[in-house]
Amino acid sequence: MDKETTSLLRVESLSIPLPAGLDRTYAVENISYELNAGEILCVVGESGSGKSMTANAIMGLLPSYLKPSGGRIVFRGRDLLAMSEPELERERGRSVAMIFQEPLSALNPLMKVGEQVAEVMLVHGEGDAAARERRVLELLDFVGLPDPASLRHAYPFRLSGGQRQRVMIAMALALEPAMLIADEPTTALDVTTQAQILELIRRIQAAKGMGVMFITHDFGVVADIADRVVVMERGLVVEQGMAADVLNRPQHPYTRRLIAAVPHREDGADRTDAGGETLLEVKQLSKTYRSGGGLFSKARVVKAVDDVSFSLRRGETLGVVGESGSGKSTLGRCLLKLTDVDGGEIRFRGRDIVPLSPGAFRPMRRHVQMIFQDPFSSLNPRQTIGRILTDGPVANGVPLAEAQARARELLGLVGLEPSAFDRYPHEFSGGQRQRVGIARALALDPELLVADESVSALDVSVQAQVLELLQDLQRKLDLAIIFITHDLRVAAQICDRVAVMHRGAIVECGPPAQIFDAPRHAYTRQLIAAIPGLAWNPRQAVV
Amino acid sequence: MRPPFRSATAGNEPLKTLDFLFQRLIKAAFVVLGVVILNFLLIHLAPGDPAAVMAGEAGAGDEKFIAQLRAQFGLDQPLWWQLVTYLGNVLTGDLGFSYRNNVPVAELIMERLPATLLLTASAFLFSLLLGVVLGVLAAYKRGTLADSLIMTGALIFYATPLFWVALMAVLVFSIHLDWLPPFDMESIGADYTGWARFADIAYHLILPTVTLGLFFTALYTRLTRASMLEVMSLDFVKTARAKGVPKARIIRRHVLRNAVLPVFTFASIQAGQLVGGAVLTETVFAWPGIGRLMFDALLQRDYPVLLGVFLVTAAVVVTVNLVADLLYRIVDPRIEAAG
Amino acid sequence: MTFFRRYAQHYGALVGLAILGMVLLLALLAPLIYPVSPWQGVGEPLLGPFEDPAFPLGTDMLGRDIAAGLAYGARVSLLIGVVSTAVAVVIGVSIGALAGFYGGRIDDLLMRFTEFFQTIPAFAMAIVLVAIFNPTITSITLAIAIVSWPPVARLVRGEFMSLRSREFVQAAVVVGQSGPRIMLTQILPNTLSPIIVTASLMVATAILTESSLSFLGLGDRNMMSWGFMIGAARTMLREAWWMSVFPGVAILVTVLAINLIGEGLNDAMNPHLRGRKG
Amino acid sequence: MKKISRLALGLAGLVGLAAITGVQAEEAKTPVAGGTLNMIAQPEPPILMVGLNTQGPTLYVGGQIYQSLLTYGTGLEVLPSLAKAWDVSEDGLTYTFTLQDNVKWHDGQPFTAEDVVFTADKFLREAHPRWRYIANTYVESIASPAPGKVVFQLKKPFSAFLYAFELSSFPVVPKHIYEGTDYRTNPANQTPIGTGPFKLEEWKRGSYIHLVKNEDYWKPGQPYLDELYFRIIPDAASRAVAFEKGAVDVLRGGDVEGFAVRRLAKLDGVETTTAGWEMYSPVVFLQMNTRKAPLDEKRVRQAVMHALDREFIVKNVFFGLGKPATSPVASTTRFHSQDVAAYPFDMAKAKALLDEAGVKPAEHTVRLMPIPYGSQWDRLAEYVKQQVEQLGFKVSIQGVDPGGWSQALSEWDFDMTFNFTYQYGDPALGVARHYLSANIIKGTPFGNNQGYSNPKVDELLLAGASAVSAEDAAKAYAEAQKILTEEVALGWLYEMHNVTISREKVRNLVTTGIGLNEAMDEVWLAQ
Repeated sequence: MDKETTSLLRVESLSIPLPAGLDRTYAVENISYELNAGEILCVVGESGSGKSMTANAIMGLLPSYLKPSGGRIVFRGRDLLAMSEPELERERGRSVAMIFQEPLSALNPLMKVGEQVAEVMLVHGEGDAAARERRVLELLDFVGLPDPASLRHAYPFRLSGGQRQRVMIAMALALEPAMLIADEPTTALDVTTQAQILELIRRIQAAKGMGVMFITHDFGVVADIADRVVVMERGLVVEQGMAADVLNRPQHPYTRRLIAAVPHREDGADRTDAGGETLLEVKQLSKTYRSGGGLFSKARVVKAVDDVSFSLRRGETLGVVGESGSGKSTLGRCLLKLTDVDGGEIRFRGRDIVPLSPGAFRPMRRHVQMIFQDPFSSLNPRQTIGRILTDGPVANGVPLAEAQARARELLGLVGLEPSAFDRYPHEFSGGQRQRVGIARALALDPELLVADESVSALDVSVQAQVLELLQDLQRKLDLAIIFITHDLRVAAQICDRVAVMHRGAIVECGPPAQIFDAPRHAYTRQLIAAIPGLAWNPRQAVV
Repeated sequence: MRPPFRSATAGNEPLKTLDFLFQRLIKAAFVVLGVVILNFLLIHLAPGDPAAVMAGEAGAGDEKFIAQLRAQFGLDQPLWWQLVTYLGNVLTGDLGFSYRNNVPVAELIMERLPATLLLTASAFLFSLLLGVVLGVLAAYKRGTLADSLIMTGALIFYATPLFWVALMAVLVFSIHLDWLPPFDMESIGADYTGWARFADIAYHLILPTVTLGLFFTALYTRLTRASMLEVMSLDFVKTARAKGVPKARIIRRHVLRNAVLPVFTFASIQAGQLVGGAVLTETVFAWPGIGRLMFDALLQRDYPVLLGVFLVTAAVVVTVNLVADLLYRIVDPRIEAAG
Repeated sequence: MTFFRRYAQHYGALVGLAILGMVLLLALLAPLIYPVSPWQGVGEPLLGPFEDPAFPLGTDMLGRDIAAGLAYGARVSLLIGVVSTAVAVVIGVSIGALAGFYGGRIDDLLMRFTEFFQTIPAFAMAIVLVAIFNPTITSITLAIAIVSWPPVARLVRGEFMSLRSREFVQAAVVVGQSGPRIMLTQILPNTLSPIIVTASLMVATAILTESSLSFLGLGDRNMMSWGFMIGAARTMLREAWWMSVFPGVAILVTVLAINLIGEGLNDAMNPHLRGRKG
Repeated sequence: MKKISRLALGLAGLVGLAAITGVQAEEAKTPVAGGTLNMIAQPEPPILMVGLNTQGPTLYVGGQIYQSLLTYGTGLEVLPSLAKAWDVSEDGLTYTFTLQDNVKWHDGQPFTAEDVVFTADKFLREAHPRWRYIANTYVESIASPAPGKVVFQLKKPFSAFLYAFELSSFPVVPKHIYEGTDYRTNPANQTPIGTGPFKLEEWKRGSYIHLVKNEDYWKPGQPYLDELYFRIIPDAASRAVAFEKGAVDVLRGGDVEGFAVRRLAKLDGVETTTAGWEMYSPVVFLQMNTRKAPLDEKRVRQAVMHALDREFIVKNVFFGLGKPATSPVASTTRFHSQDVAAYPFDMAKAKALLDEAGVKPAEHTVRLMPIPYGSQWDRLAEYVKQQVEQLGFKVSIQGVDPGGWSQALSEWDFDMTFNFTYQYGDPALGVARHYLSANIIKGTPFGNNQGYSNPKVDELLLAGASAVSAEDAAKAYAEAQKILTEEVALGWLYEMHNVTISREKVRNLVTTGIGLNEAMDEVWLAQ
């Protein structure tokens, strides 16, 4: 096979050193892979694997303090690393285009979207104004945006996340480049939107015959779109090959570990007999947000939680699943009285906590605890782990010495070294911090845990460990857990029952088997259909 | 159904703007009222009896004379009643009577206000324009000699007392070089009209403007540079680079507007501070504005004038901020929707 | 990288620290170097710099040593700068914290109150306060504090608002900590860096304000300060330049040094800006 | 009209100022009409109505608009103004004034004896504290027996009475405008109507006051000047620059600070004189509150006087523009006596006096309140502080603004402060008010605020005022001066020399003892 004719891009022994003083010397070290015309190559890896770094190196967009120290990036026979800035400028946008993870921040907030799309053509001297305008309309239509004629005059903030990403894609397609680099383009999007964007990328790739380099951390996405896969770990390429091979017959231990950790519904794992007495009963709970409005204009009213009722027994895990804006997090905040409630009842151990004043509720707080989403912002960076774990008990009247002893005990329980007690959060990794967050919640011996997207920010391998820990603790402590997540796969894996939320309301509730296998509500069906890699079962991979 | 996207015309944005205006006007009125009450109380609770001061200035005065003065200016009334009366009068546009000059305060202020507005407005424009230009230049040429020179200059003027600059400016440009007039707003007795007068005033305006504006120029230079660098690190700049947009165009078309908007906002909030500086500038340059009027009124315990100046200053500052907010809504499309 | 190493990378900040250190040393040692009061005439009036080796910076119209004035003036300038900033920070932090943490009506009320103070030009307000309550070191310090706190309040409010919604604060609510305790132990420590940076710049501004007040004749007459020296000398600017040039340079250099330190602190305390400086 | 020859005061020699003497006599040939004279009003006057405000700048500008019955030469000789002649009866009780003919107010109304009667009997009696005192104490009746004649009938003789008709004491106001109105709020105060050589054209506050020639002025062919501008320049250094740059032609004493006077005097084409202040002859004093310990002790006050080097003050604080004062009565005015207690600079003696009085200075903190009239006064305070601290007292300077100073002094809330007094030509008018125990009243900064009280002094001062013959008056005043200096009723520091600086082209600028307050009807500009 003649590589020079078929390969579009070859990365050869690329190394990019990091500035001194960081935990490793190279961002990427001696990596090589290639991208052929007309294929989708997925570069997959966890955070810090260096997967985005190579993309930036290809585009010549590395920050000034990072300079490749060796290797070549050969694009259509020419080394991009050897090109001057003006030469690169001519290539960017014309023959190589790129889309990014955050579609809002990637668009200039003060420039109309049509203008931003047209600018690609303008700076490359393509067509006259009228031709460019026609092309913009064409492109916006092509990427599936509604009403291109008026949408091109809109500013980015008026568009939804998915629409913005479509604009980015339209921009990338403007000059029909030979190669498209997509850096986690769906990570910030809801699952249904993600499915649409993935579909769009597949479609345009097929239509234009481009080579697409798709960077992601999600094996589900890989399963959906990849022709070939490159797996990266800490700056090194550990495995590459055809998608089917890598997904189903991973060779490298790291790849195997990753695939094993991908959440998936355990067949026949539904626990129908979970739990005992009813601990929590929510009746017709509602919460409305109002914004803006005045004498002349109407306020915007959003029903974040709309007439929600459910109950929860001891030892049971209820999954609350929904997309962003579905009201699932507001529901969690309502249960913890972190926000006011507009109507309904929250009966905890038979007592309605809605009418209680903050002062009256404070003594009850210890029974209902929360595990937060972001392991980086959920721990006070100025306090030691010991302090973080003892603050709660001390506030609830436990003597300090006793609280400290208990804290050390808890550290062991969540799988951390006792020495962690005197250290600060920044000395720990994300997964470890999330363990601290769990320990903090447990320090008060709660009966109910609300976990709000508690594993969403974690890399998949860490996610699996934390989920395991939670399940383990639940069994030991007979906890009731409300598990809020956007990821149906995770909910399916650990929950006894799943409630699907859509625009503030619970549209469907039941055991995972029922939700997955016999969804009754159209929205549930839509949601399930959008799960990336639905057809691929990681549990069947040869691990 | 949800609209395909939030169109600019489909929503109730024009009504929102009305609402915004209405709310801001109420807020502005409230702030001005608050400023007046605050100052009224401050001034009247402070030691220093204006009647005694007036009597002293008149050359003599016995208890009877002081009592007569007190009655004449309503100073014998309880404080709250004085406040209510004052606020009532202010609502009808009556700012009271100057204790010392025996003329209505409004007249006195209106006579002096244009000079200060002229001075502060030109200092504002001067500092903002020059500051932004220098800041952009420094950011564009980051790390070069030009950058270092601009930023060193900015640092120095940021640390130099305004009055000191004024004194030195007079010494150098008026006395030694004899290029610019050291004081006054126009050539007195020359009776210029039309363009000649305009040119004459502009000529007299140069030194005070530059002096008053230099500190703020330094400030805006620093802000603009920092803001430019921050915007240059944002994602959409990377997008633009990925599109193949050359650096100069990125700065011009993408970075500049995004970077300068916050500087403008900050500047509009700071605009009022120029009046404080004007007290010093007007003193050195014999500029017949309200800064000096305020200082004189203060030293003479001419409280109605002092209060009037504060009222007018607050009103002007609040108006400037309001106009800035409205302009901002026009320039930055995001604000409108945010409400 | 540690804070100090990051700070030390900032060349200007080191220079600033060195200068301020010298000024501080001068202020502390003033009574040792110049045991006679700086108000005491000690030489011929109006000696130029180096005319008499005993008075390297010359003397003023009453024969007072300019160098001694500078040394004692450093004490006043730094004292007023630091104390007024401390007071302003206390006021600003209290108001900003309450407004930012509780939000709603309390926030509205406090922010309107803050706006009253922000609408009046700070320097004009300072003049009025000092004049009405007579210029003493206390009234000057308080006046500067009173006009300087609003930006701190706004800064702290913003920080509190954003930190209040941070998860570790929510966590503190969830574990049952009381509001005041959360403000003090959870949020406040996390707002210190921007407060320190702002405060350092406020010290510089306060020194400038004090000198401007003195220039207008609103300084404490018992305290030798740089602004006072310029104010006293300015009418003689053309005849005895040294009387106003040296204190002017002292103000400039000190304020410059403090600004440099502020910049250095800012860079060192906001590590995400790292790499921006050359 | 009788021409007044200038009296050059040798005092100028102290500072090396060239006083303008008879040099002009030969040059001042024929006055030329026309031209604009630029001056400075500092600080900006609050009002130009001289009857309601007698501050320096009001008199300076208002003196061109309003006139009084009499004026006074540089030797304090009585000269005609609106009164062309006057007659005093033998018993000193009847004063008859004959008014000028054909005088018109600026609004065209004729000036009559009724205006003078109204001014003296109604307007000034109500609005003018100094005249009120004179009128109520000495005047029996005021009447106009015939057109053009005004007669003042006194209750008892008052030797200073002829000196009470100067501009600041007796500006004549128009009856037809003020009668029956509230004088202070009369709108005409903003558009002053006088009889003077110039009329108010425009007053741009904060900027300038513009006066123009009164075409109907009662002296035929005068004034020579077309326009006067009084510029408002709040900063002293800027005022000096204004003169240098030719923007103003005349600097009044106090317009620029002492140091600048020296420099400006040396410029080409510039003349200076200290003449024109004889009527006022300001004397600066340290006012020590005799109610407060330790200042209630005479020897402490004496010690303070010995601790102050007044030569140093004149030379270094006021740059030579003055001479040390030795007595309450200025050496330039009548009844000044040399036979007084003297206080040479002598620290040893000062300390000895304290010991003698048994005062332990370290136990006392004395508050010193500088008069807020400019930087030289601040230097004076700093010097006094420095000297008094050398005696062992602690001195704390209280910075105050004019309002605060005026109030603290009026309320007697001070330990030490400075002040200066105008003499008004006769001790009874400008001097006695600071020492009479009857004048220990609150509400004015220009009374006996230090609380000095000595019945013997009261008696002597009243005797001097009522004396019919000058010899009797001089004798009484000399004795009073001796007692006052011995008891240090006030700490006289120095006699101020106010220097008028002008361009050579300005002729006949200073012609009388009230200097620039005099109507400038004879001033002309050489080409």
